[in-house]
Amino acid sequence: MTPDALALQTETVAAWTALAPAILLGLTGLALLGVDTLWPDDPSNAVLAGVAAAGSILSFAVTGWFLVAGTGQASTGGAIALYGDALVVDGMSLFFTLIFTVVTAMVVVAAYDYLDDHSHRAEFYSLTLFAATGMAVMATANSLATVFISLELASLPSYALVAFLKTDRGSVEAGLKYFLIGAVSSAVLAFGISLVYAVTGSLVLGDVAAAIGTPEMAGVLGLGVLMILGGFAFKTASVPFHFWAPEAYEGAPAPISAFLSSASKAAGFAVAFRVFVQAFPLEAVPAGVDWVIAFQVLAVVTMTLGNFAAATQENVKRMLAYSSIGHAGYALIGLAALTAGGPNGDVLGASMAHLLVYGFMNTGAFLFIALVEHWGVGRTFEDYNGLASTAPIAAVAMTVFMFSLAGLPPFGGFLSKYVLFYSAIEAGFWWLAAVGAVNSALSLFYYSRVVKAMWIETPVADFEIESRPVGLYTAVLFAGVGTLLLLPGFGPVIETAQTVAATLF
Amino acid sequence: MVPPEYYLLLSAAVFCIGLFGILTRRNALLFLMSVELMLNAANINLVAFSYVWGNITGQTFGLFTMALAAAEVAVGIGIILVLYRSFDGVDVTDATTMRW
Amino acid sequence: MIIEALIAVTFLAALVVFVAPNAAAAKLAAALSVLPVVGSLWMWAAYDASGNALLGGEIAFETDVVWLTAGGLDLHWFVGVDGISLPLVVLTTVLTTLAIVSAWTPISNRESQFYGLVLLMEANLLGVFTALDFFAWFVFWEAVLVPMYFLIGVWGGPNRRYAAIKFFVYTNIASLVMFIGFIALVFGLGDSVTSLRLPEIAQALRAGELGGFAGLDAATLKTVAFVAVFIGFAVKVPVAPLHTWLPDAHVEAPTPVSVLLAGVLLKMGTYALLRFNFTMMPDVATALVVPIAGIAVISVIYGAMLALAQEDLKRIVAYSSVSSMGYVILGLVAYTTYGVGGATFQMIAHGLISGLMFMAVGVIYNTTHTRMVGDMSGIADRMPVTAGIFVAGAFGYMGLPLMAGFAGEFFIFKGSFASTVHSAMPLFTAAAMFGIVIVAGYLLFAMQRTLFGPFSFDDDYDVTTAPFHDVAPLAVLLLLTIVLGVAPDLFFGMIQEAVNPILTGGGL
Amino acid sequence: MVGIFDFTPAIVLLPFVSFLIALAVGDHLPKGGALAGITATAGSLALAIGTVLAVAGGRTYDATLYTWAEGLEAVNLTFGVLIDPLSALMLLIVTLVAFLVHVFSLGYMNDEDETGLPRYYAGLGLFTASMLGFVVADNLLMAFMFFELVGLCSYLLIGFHFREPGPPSAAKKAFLVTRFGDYFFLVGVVAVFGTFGTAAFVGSESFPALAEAALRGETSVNTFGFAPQTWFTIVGLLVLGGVIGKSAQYPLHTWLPDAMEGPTPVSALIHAATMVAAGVYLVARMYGFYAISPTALAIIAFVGGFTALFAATMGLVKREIKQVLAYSTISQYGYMMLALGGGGYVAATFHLMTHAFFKALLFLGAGSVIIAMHHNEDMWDMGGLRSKMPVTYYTFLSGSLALAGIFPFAGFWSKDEVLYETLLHGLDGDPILLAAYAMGLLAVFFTGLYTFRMVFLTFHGDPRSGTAEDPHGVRWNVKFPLVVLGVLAAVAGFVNMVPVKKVTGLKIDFLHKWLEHGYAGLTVEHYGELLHDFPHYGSAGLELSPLGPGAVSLGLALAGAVVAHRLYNVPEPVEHTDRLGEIKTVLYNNYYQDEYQVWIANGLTRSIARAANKFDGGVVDGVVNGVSSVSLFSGSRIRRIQTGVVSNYAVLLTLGLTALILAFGLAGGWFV
Repeated sequence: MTPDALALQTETVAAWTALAPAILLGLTGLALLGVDTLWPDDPSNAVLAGVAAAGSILSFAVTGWFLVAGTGQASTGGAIALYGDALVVDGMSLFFTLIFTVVTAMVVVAAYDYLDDHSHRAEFYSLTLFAATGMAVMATANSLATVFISLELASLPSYALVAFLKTDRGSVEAGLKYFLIGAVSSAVLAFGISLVYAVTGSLVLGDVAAAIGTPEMAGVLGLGVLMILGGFAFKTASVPFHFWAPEAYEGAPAPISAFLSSASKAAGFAVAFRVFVQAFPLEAVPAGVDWVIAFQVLAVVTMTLGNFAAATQENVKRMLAYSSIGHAGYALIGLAALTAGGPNGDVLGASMAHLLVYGFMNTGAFLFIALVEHWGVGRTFEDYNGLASTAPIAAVAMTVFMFSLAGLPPFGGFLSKYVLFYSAIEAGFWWLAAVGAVNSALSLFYYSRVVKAMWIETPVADFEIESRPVGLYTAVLFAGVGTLLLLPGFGPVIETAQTVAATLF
Repeated sequence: MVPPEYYLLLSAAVFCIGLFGILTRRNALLFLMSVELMLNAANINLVAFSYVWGNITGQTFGLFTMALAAAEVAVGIGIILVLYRSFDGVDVTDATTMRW
Repeated sequence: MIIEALIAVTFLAALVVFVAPNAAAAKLAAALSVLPVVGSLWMWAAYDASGNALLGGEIAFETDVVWLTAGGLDLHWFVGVDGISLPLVVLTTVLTTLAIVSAWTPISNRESQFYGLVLLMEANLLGVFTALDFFAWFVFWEAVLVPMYFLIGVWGGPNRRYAAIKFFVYTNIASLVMFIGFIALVFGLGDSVTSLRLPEIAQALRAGELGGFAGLDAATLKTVAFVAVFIGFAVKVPVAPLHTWLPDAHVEAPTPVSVLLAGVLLKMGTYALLRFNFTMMPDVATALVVPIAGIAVISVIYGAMLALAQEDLKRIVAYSSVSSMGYVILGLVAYTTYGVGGATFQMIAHGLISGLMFMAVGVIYNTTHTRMVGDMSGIADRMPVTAGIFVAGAFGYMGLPLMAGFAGEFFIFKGSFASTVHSAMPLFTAAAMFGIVIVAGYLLFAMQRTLFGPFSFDDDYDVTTAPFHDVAPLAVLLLLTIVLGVAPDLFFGMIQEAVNPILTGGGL
Repeated sequence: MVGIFDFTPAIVLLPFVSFLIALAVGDHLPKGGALAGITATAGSLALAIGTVLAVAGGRTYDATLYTWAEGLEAVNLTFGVLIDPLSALMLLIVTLVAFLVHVFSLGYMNDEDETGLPRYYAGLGLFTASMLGFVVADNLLMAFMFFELVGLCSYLLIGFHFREPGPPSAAKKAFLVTRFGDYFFLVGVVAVFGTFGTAAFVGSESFPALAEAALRGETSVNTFGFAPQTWFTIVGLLVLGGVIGKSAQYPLHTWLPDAMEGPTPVSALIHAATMVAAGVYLVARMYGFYAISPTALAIIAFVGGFTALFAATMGLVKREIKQVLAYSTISQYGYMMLALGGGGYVAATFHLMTHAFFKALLFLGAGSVIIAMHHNEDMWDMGGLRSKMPVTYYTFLSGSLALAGIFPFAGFWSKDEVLYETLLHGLDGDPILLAAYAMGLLAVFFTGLYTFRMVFLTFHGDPRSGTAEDPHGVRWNVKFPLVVLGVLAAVAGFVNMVPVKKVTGLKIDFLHKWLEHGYAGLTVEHYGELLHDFPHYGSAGLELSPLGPGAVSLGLALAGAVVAHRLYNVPEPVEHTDRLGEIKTVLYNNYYQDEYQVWIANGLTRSIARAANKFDGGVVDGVVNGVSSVSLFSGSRIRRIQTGVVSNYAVLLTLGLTALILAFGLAGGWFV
């Protein structure tokens, strides 16, 4: 592998090829539109899903190859900067792209069944792919400008996708709320960026970092930093920009909920990590602009609010929505536990690894919801009673997701949460770990409610489940297997994550 | 020349006006317009300080922002249309089927 | 590799039983569960190591390979046994098999799932008792909860949902508290440890290489961590006042599960206390001897008093477990050969006897369908053999000489009375010993009211002699109890070899 | 070479084997395992006789046979056999009585077609085995363990008729009360280990020897911060707790009368030779440890004397024949304790022996009467049985004379010596001993009274019921034990006629001689030295003729007998208890001892337990559930933030961001 990887650095292959994953996603999106236009009357669902899945899987493969080959990583000469440092391809961007692509793949495969009786399928798939493209670019964005643009590129299709079920009031309402909060947030982000530009006179992260040392206008800088933080908080569904999340996830088509709560959230963290670590390095920021404390506050509030609100839900999908807010809180530890000269690589890497595992288990959980919706079973815990007796395999998978989300062994979620708390303690923030521990203990309560409903309770009415949708099953089982395999296979994941994270500092 | 602080104050004022609109207006379209105001507040800064710093980064980004604002409005109008269809109205506070 | 084989075989057995048809599951599970029994007995026979696995003693059947590297410290797959863990391994396998057999009568739905989960839990328990790397150990430790949750939740009594969730969340919170305390300790050790292997950590801690961490100086950190870890394990033991999950879990759980819960799961707590708190931080333990011994005495007396107030036979035995575990804590904190060794021995003894008691209650329940003391009388008239074994087991629980219970308790009393860690230990011992009177009280009262007197029974079930496969496990357990009571050296020798290194050095 | 002592373990094991046989295959054996038991006890008896002969030949034996727990860097806990004159004598008594009881059971159980015979004989076998194991124990721990097993057997046998309400309750009470005493005993055992590091009875490293050495300042032991004298007294009293429980001394005597619920042969075994004797035997066994503690001795003596009188008075008013015997048992063991406390080691052993014979005799006689009366135990339904069952009558009479202490029956000699020794040492200026003596002396009168009240009511006068008219006959298997014991009750006293020796100077105090040899630390002389050196018994060296005291006690006994004759040896006796007035009720209710003990065990403890249970459910568990419900409640509040109105979201969002900005601005000083 290494020769090819090295080749990417040389002139034999143009450097832009390092963006192949993002490009592939974008092209797939266009291709889907093309199919839609060229195809006589409504194109077959299978073809569209096939193309979308193929594109995302191909992109996933390429990303994986780059990652293994060491493209943009220390082994082959470090990050590849493109277009005047507007974009940069490095280990972290590839790592996140891995998450986006695999989630996208699962989502489109699942959507194959979900969209069976809907129109505008092509739009659905292509919007998904475009959003994924935006996320892939977010991961590589190295300038506040590209950050903003790619973020919008990811967001705009998402708005549409959430409101995809035009006739469904829930979907529309979700889309509206998502859009309005999103619009406000992006305005805040833009204003924040403009303020930072006002202080530093540059948008490229590196130059910003170089320029912020100057103490004058520290207030403006701090204002800008906090507003940027707010913009990212929206993307990651963190307090206080989380309000859209419960409704959006509940109202949106379940595959889209999965997509947003896993991939989109991860994308938010991708930019947040890069921007704050690269543009506002702790060593450089003025004393008054100590954003770590802000993230600590957000992390604690977010995980607590998410878990406590989730504990009292009756609607499984909404419970998952809140729980994904809670998980945003865990992931925020990655930024909250940073210290000047601390084991930052470990902390950030642990957070990234958690997001990867979360990508599997949370996507799987939402796709299970999609499966249940596909069967026309209700959404409350009571409706799930005794589901295991009718659909044992899917129920086993859901059980795995739930326990893994709760952080119980022997599942991936246990290990990633373990390493996350572990590195938080390592960084000296044992109280962050303690809050996280208390929360995940509480989360065990509501996650096990789902398990209890499926396995322990007796069904109120017998389900009429006629179909075993192959796409949904494939996606769910894939996610389940992934969640399981990530326990033994966690070694390379965490090692990669922590190495690539370390290079950011 | 005009001290840069003035630009900041102006943009802040515009931003706050937009924000005020968002907080007070229940009509989805007015809501959108307020967002536009906030984005333009950002543009003021970008352009002004592009001049102050003597590079065009800010202006370029300002253009991008406008384009994105337009795109956003496009999507927004679409959503507001379906909102109108299913909640027969554009009052954003009507859509409250999901809460808590 | 025998340990890996043991765990793997049990896992496979679990899978096989999972997919087996319900009709065949019971017998199949029983048959398969014999394999680990044989394996563990072979280990016991082949065992010739000595010393404490954590303190540089020989580790029998050892395997140690790096699993993965996270956050600077290697995670190892590191298993092995010493004189402390081996008896518990044997206990686990034997008790599981007997519990499976005793489940034939009461478990009548979703059998394959039930027996599969039991075997799954056995595998994890074996992991808990053999793992010597903190991470691997913690994985097994947590993984035990899941099958238990289902076993209580699915096959339990009317209030099973509450009991299952309570058990699940309560013990999970405890584990997390323990986890944070311990990890903080590990980082306090800094570079003096390169992995999470327990021997490495234990020796570093006893060598006093603990540094300050997260703004706490070494001494404070050690104390805080000790308390956190102690609390984490105390819930599992359980120690008053952290015991309230236990009666609910026991009452709701089906008999075979109660057997495993009381017989093995509680031992996880005491085993971990011995391995972590009392082996790694003897200086803190001896500094905190008064509160710890106080808690032990309170558990003994308070638990016994609670048992006295119960009307449900299972609750009686459940609370008396709290009482018996108090003895173990008292023995551990004594830091004498007989104290700590006796505590370890008592884990085995109590495992057998409490299992016996729960099974006996279960056998009676199978025909009477009630456990309420007031609902029945003169059962011995209809179920003489069961009643006889019940009486024998009860006297074992009361600490009748030449039964395992007496050996364990006497060792503990002897060790803690003569303990030098604190001048008040004789008083604590004497106070705790009064438990043997109370235990006699409630067990004798319960037996008089249920087993003896003229036969009367409210319900219309016909109370008949229990089938052979119900009584056989009881007989086996009774036999084992007597054998261990007559010849405690079967285990006590190796236990002492493993315990003695704990008693010297390490700031003692 | 194989000596008789190599078979000592067999003495213990034979009955144990019979227990296993009866338990396993009793159903298929003729007479439900009785024969196995008889054979086993007969074998034990033979071996015991052999052992006694060997000991008479001046040989003794002490060997560790089994290491129960081998301590690494700690003491070993072992089982061993100690054969010296004392244990040999006790072996003989126990095996003999056990053998006779087995034989008698043929008549009492088998001929009466009782059910559950295998269980019965298994119990008897285990009982005998445990007691024998206790007797030969060579260390305190082993003694304790068999002591407990004896308790278990008593539970099983007293509760033999478990289908009736009474026996199980009595069995529970017996075990519970003795368990309460054994708690102190166990603490004592642990304390002995903690103090001396050993619990051996014999040898220079035995704990009595070490204690003596410590007091003489020759060695030092861990006395837990107390003065050695004080600490040894404490330990001694702790062990004494077990003794008081098992030997039914005040205040733990309450279980014994209830224990009469057991089959009569069992009562004979328990009261004459095994369980109750165990307590006194234990004190004698470790007498060297008590002899060094004046306080302990005084307490033993006082408790003994008090119990003797106290129980005797209660025996006066009982209606059931076995009840009378029960209280007489308590009273008689009081005498033994009195002797031990009063420094009369030999006297205590002597009385233990004689009492074993005549009390076994009386119980078996009572059993024979009960058979005759078709299991009616009320003496007021009897009368005039003398002519109907002469063998029973005359043997019973012999036993009664011994019990009452009438010259020249066995009881006279032993009781006389008990009182004499106590008086002698009391006159050294020990008021407590004198008080104890006084009570013991007074008890003699009551003993005579209740004994002959029993005899006259049962056998004399006219039959007072149909069954008494023509009683159910008894067979050889009942008569044989009665005859054997009857003879012993009459003559056993001659082995130690101290007064006669004192008067005539003949060397006929064989029991003294018997107990004078053996292990250095366990002989009468040694105990004499200890008593002289520490409590200073006999230090005044005053001489006291045994005739005076003997005459006094004999006179009192006769007086009691005469009173009984006056009141009850009439054709139509009536209850005279009304003359006692208020005391009558008190006596009928046994001084309300049971009431307060039952109240403590049941009323007080249970209400505390219920309170604890409420506390546990309400507070301890309440906190747990409280935490969860509080979290859920706060959760249900937190989610209310999500009003569903998007404008509110915008507001909250703005407020949140503003709060953040303000906080940081103020903290970071941006606005300066």
